[in-house]
Amino acid sequence: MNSNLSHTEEPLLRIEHLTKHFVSRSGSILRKNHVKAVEDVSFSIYKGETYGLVGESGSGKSTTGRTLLRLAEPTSGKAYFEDRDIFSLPSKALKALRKDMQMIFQDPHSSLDPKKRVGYSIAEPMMIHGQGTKKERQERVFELLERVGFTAQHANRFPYEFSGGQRQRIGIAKALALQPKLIVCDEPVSALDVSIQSQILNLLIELQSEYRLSYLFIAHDLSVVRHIADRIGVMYLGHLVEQAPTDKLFTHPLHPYTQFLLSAVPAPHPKLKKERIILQGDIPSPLHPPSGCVFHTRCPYAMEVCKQVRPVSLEISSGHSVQCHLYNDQAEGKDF
Amino acid sequence: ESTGHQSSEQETEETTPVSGGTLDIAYPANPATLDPHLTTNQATRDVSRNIYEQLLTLNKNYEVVPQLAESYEISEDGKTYTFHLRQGVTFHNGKEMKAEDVVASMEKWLSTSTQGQANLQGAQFSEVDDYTVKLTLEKPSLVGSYILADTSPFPGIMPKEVIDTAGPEGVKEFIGTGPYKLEEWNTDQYVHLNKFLDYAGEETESNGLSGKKNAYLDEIYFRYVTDESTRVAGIMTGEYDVAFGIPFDNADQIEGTDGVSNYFSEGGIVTYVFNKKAGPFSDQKLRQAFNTALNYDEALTAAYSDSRFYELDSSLALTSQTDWYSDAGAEQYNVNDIEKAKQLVEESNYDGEEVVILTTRDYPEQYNLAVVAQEVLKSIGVNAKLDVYDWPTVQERRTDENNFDLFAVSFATRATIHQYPFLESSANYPGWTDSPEIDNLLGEIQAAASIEEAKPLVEQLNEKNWEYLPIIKLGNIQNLIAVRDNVKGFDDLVGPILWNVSLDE
Amino acid sequence: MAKYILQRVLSLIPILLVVAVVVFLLIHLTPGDPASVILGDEASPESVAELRAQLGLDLPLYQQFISWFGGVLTGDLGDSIFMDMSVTEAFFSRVQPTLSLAVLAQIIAVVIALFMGILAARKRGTLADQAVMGISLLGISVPSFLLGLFLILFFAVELQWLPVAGYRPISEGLWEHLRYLLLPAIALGAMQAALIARMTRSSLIEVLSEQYIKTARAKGLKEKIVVYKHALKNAFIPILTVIGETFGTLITGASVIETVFNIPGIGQLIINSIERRDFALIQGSILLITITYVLLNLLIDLLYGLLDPRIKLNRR
Amino acid sequence: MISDKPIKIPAGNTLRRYWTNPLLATGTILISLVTLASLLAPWITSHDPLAIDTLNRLKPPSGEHIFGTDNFGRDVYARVMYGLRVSLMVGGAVTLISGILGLLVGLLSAYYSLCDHILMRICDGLYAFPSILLAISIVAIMGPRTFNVIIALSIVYIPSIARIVRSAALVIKEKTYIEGLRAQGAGPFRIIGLHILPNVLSPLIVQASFIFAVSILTEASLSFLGAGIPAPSPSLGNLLLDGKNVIFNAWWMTVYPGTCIILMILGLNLLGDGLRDFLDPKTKARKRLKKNNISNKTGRELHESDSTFGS
Amino acid sequence: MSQTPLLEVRHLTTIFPTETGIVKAVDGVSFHIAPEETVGIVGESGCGKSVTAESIMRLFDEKTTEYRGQIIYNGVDLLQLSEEKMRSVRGNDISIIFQDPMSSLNPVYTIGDQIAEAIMLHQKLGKSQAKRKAVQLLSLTGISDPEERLHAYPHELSGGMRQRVMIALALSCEPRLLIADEPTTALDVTIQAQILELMNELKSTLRMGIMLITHDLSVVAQMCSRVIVMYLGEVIEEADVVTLFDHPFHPYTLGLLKSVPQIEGVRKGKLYEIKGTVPQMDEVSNSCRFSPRCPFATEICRTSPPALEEASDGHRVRCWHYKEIAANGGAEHELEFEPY
Ligand SMILES: Nc1ncnc2c1ncn2[C@@H]1O[C@H](COP(=O)(O)OP(=O)(O)OP(=O)(O)O)[C@@H](O)[C@H]1O
Ligand SMILES: Nc1ncnc2c1ncn2[C@@H]1O[C@H](COP(=O)(O)OP(=O)(O)OP(=O)(O)O)[C@@H](O)[C@H]1O
Ligand SMILES: [Mg+2]
Ligand SMILES: [Mg+2]
Repeated sequence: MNSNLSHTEEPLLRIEHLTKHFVSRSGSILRKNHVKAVEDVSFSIYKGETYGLVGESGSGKSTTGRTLLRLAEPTSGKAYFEDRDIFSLPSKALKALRKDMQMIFQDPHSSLDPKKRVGYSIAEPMMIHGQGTKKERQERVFELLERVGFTAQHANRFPYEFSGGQRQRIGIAKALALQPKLIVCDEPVSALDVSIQSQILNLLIELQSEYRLSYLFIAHDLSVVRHIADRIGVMYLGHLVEQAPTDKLFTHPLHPYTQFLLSAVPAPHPKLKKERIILQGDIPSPLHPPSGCVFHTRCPYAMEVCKQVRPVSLEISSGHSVQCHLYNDQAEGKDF
Repeated sequence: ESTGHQSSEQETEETTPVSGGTLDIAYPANPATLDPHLTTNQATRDVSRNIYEQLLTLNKNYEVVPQLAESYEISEDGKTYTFHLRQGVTFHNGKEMKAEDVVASMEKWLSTSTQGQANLQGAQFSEVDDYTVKLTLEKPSLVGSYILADTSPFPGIMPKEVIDTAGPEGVKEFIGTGPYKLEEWNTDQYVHLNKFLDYAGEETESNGLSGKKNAYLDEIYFRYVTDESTRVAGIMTGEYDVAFGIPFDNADQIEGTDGVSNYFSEGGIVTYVFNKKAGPFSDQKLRQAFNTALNYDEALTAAYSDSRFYELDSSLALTSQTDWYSDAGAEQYNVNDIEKAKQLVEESNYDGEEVVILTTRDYPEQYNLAVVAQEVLKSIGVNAKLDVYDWPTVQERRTDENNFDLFAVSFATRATIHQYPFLESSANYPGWTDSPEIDNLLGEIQAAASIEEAKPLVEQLNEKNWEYLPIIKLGNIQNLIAVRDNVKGFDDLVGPILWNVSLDE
Repeated sequence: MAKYILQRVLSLIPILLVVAVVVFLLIHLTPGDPASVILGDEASPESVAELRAQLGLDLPLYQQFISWFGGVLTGDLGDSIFMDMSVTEAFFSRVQPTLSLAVLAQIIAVVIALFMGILAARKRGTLADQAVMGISLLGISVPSFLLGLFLILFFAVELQWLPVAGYRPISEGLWEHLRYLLLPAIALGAMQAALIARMTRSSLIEVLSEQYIKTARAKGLKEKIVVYKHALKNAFIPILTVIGETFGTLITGASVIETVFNIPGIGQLIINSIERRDFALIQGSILLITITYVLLNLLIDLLYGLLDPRIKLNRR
Repeated sequence: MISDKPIKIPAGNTLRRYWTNPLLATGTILISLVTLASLLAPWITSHDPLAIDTLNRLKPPSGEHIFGTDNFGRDVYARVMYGLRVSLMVGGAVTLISGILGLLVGLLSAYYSLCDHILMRICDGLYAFPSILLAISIVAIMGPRTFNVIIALSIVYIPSIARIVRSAALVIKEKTYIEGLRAQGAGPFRIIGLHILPNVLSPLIVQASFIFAVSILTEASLSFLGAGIPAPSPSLGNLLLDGKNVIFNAWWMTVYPGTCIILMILGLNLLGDGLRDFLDPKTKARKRLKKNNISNKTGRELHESDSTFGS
Repeated sequence: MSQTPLLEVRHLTTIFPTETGIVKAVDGVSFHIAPEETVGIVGESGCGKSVTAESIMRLFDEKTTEYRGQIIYNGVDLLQLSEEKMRSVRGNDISIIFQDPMSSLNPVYTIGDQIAEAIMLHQKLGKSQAKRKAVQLLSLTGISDPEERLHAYPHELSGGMRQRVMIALALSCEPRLLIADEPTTALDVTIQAQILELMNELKSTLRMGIMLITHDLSVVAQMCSRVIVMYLGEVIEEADVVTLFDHPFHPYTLGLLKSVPQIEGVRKGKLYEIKGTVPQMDEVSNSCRFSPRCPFATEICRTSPPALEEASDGHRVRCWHYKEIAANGGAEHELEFEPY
């Protein structure tokens, strides 16, 4: 982490113009409503890198992750893992791909089958993919359990015998079982106590350096993302409004929304009573997103153009891009 | 012995009946139709006999007497009957009854009545004048007049125009000449009868179904109450004045309740019917084995609770039907000898097939007898099972000889032996009696010139019946009717007679 | 809303088709036919066959089905063989007693059950709670025909407070009407009452542990207001579901109760029609019952919407 | 907020938890007694439940016939014991058949939306269909065999099981671990069979115990309407019906089978209620709290709740 | 303490009986809140924060719950009040806001009804007056077109709006003390900022004391003047906010502060971990409750429970070793801040 990766190599995962609309049947069978959960999102993740995705609830972070794993079918867009086109893989190849991409979920309580011993849950991915003999799988389960800080005996316990943080560690072991290259972490620590959260974060970081894993790390807690991510994408109402290396984003946030977001985080020390700018209003409904720039309804700098024209992504400096009309000139000049 | 007797002492102090009032009757089954020509159903008979009258009817000794006919003559050769109609008889719709109505009614009855077709071969009714009707037959019949006086399906006389509009399910309007007219029929709930004010009946003394009909009551309600316990509870609390179909086990209960008494009516004969066409009982020996093993008392007690409600008697006719009574063949009756029965099984062709006893819980007596039969058969090493269905299913299933071997059923009293459907092969009654001897005997009786001449034949018929065993006649039975004490003059002959009933206020 | 209702009503069509086929086959494959019922026990097979032919019952089944269902599609359910009226008329002539019975039974059940359920929920774990739950268990354990008979024996025969059986339409006076319906309604409602009481209790217990109940208490409201105003309305949805479901089993229940108490309602009509194989009437009644059932459920779903503003009427 | 501490539940605890649940214990004992009595009937009584002795009909309870005799002079005690057996058999078989088929229908419709549309429409139709007609017809078409009564009742109860299973499965289906399995490439068989199925078993079992009780009652009602277990087999329904006709003069024919049916159904209902408490994770949480003094989440989780009782 | 406290909690113990034994969810907690003061209560999940809050309002079922100690408000012990008197305190003198704004509002009544209900109850106003007041309250909390919102059902509002409604409801009778039980946990950062801002404003306009329960130390840092740290039902440290952040004495507080990733300053490679998980109560009944996880634990910690000691003026701590930790550990605990 925090290593200055030079992205000379090909990205592990490349997402181009990903769009996902849900059909919502509220109202009647006759008229379908589209929930525009993800709109034209593009980013890449490199090997050994952590890409953080932040944004308010409902901004489409989880949907992005789920679509990548083909848990939801994309509306349009492309995604390449290594050089495999994720969205057009036939089911057999898809199954093979799934060995390389795993997921860790937010809620440790519902992410393990309560009726199955944790050893079974950890071994199940291997069973699905027909890996190893029973004996080998057992060995691997023990190995994994030890790697996340348990002993082999824990394999015979049921999930309810574990606390939330412990379950989250089991979830990690399960995700590691197939030796994936990329793990989508959907808010893996949001449900945990502060003192447990640090245990999990440390574990994730250790594992990354050990196995050269890549993470797509979804979270709404900015300090956590700042801690773990190399690059960060900020989402607002389905749009990736800003994308930058972590330090750059925190020191020079460009998009007004990012600025507000950072300002909203309370300072961690009483002496740092910072002058906060409070963002007014709520995030609009993704059923009827605003025209033009989706943020213009809450943006104090909104101009006439923002209401009509959707801003395009502008690369302001290397690796730092933003979707905002305020920077139209600067992008042209590229002098930021 | 009289046909009915009321067990209370009310008959001793006879007072003049009061006119007026409403009689509420709890009756177990709703009639499928009120057209008396169509059906042998008792529910139909019991209601429609108040609405319709016949040319001929029965007195309490089961003798044929004229009713709507003033008189009638039978020609020497027995092939022509001439009926002189009573004049001034009006239908409930106000129209006077004329010969055309009678002819139309009788023709319609003939076309549906199994009895009529079987016993009045080639019968032809014709109008002589407005008040005279002639019936011609191909062959003379000793039982002809009895058939015409049949109680169900009975040839009630109705207006011609009503008959002209009748469909396959019978007439649509129920108009007769009887003492009560139909006010309203609310299917499954009640039949409401009203006094027919223009009733022109006979003036002779009431006797059985004949004679004077007083119609004291203003209204009669037949209320259809299917649940026995509810009928019993209802008569006990006075909700009803008369309740039919009282379970025999409740007789003492009724007797012990103030204000209600039991009334026993002639219930006809009760029988086991064998399937003689197919299956184990097509073997006469096995039928005899069952009959020999049977303990009649036990069977009848199971069905009718105690000896008050049945009478052991081997004859096909009731003791009161002197013309037809005969105890010939009684040595086969109630033998109750298991050993001999087992021997008979040995002699028969029976080799362990399962005997199917078809029955229904809709009629508890039938069911109880079926249960007894099963036990009896078991005791002589015959393997038997019960097939219990609802009544319509039983009715349909028993038309197929492969569906059953035995069922128990009772038959309402008939004026002649011929009217029982189980004797003649041509009747095709389930069980399919196929005995040329019995058919011959029935034919000879019909052809006999007089009752006296027929007497020995009747004896032979009874004898033959007990040998061939188309059925087993278990005995004569009583129906149990509960009557409130304020109901006076209740009588019964093959069904209730209500036109002389009055209510004390 | 209107669209939603339309949608639900349209969903009737497949249900009705399923029911129509099933009921038709069931009835027609069942032995027994109206001809032999009309002609009586001793009728000859020939005359039965003749009447069958005249009634059109000897046609191949599919022909009978087509002619019947064709009629159904045009709204004509056919004519009853035994009742000398159309099926629709026959059905509606019997609706009133069953409706009265069902409504009264349901009212009795709901009133008793709510009372008991609330009591049990509020006094959870106490003797009162256990007593209520015990009684409601008993309520589920006694066959209704037996309960009906006991009620007759005690209230009608022994005490003579109420009539044994029968029915008086409302036109003969409300009191008379109710007098005759009271016992059967109790017998019919007992099971429902037990089920609803249990549901009330558990649902209320669940709701009483909700956060907004704490909020209500934190406002300083009286416990009574908390329970009756804030909790009950929320607890009512699962109760309503049970009420709706018990309506579904009502016809079987009514068949038994109407037989015991001799009430000329739909239950009795169906039983009697089965007994005499009044084909068109059975088929028609069942279709009408199905429609009623679906509409009732629709009504209940609409009620959900009234009770709980969160429920948008587009589930399913 | 999730407390972060391991929770240990000793293995033997489950059994103790079972027997310390008063509902469950009482229900189990009642049902065991009833079952035992019915199984041991041939040894407990020397009377044949079918042997008729019409000369001794309707005799009140005595030393010879401790429950008296019925209208055929049959021993009521023997009949009640055998009746229990028949009723238990019918209830058990109906529960089993409708349980398995209902489970299948419920799972399929929860997982495949096409199945859902078709199967649930059929279930709706069945639900609105008077069970009595179904039973009478099936018995009339296929013959009055105990088996056919079982079939008829099973069909009647499939929809109610299917609904319960379906709604439980829909909840499970949304759980993250199911999504996780899909993410790992698990097929529908694995997901439905190995993961959804075990998790819908508790509501299924609870509903099944209710169906068990109700089917015994319905059989009794069917007997009353003439479509139940074919007599003379002594089902409790048949016995009650026999008794009903002579209720004025032979109370013992109603009271004994009546008491038995009530006890049995009481037992089954207690068992059902008890199982619900026992299987409900929320009550598990409560018990856990007792063990550990401190527990998860807020107080609201601690409240016992019984889930739907639907019928 | 210059002012007389608004509320003083003395040795509050809340006991829940369960079938196998009693649960002391809150065990001998003492603290006080002055008027216009915001006191923060922090601690891990399940440590008894909510139970403390609800005990002050006496919201538990009193047939089964036992309270010990005293809660002095306005000179009277709330625990001694009759139920009826207590009802007039609830919502009137002391109000509470819960964590989850969705489940805290009754879903079947409009928010207008729910606010007006409390006003009508305590201020004896008529319905229309109460509604008018409700409108005022809603606009006070920054809700736009409040007249219209009055007729909205809770589910029609967003989380932030609902929490504003909850605040309006809590403020309806101008309470002297507002208990806020994790009021922003369920909300997004931008909304959280709005709500915290609002509470701060209202505190000064309405001059009330606030008891703010949270597990988020940053929130405490921004909002509170004094902090109480709880662990397993006990208060383990109490200090004014700056002291607590700069010189925490208790190892748990220390660990907590160190294990949070920082939003500012240098990103460190590895976070501090408090080892292990919260133990069960019976495991620590005769010891310091933090000892199983404490890096400083010695024999004494495992054999006898420490008392809450006054380490310096207004700084209380429950630890056998706080002096040593203050001497070296405290110094080690330095956070580098780069002003933003
Ligand atoms: N299966 C679905 N059907 C319809 N709409 C959906 C579905 N899943 C998500 N959405 C909608 O898509 C939008 C984005 O949801 P998503 O879960 O991706 O947000 P998120 O950023 O992960 O939020 P959170 O922080 O709350 O997890 C939301 O408005 C959500 O309501
Ligand atoms: N009604 C109750 N009966 C029994 N135990 C209870 C009850 N309410 C709470 N508890 C227990 O008391 C302890 C303290 O709970 P409390 O809700 O106060 O924790 P908290 O600090 O508010 O946690 P969180 O941050 O999760 O809200 C917990 O172990 C809880 O299980
Ligand atoms: Mg998400
Ligand atoms: Mg809390």
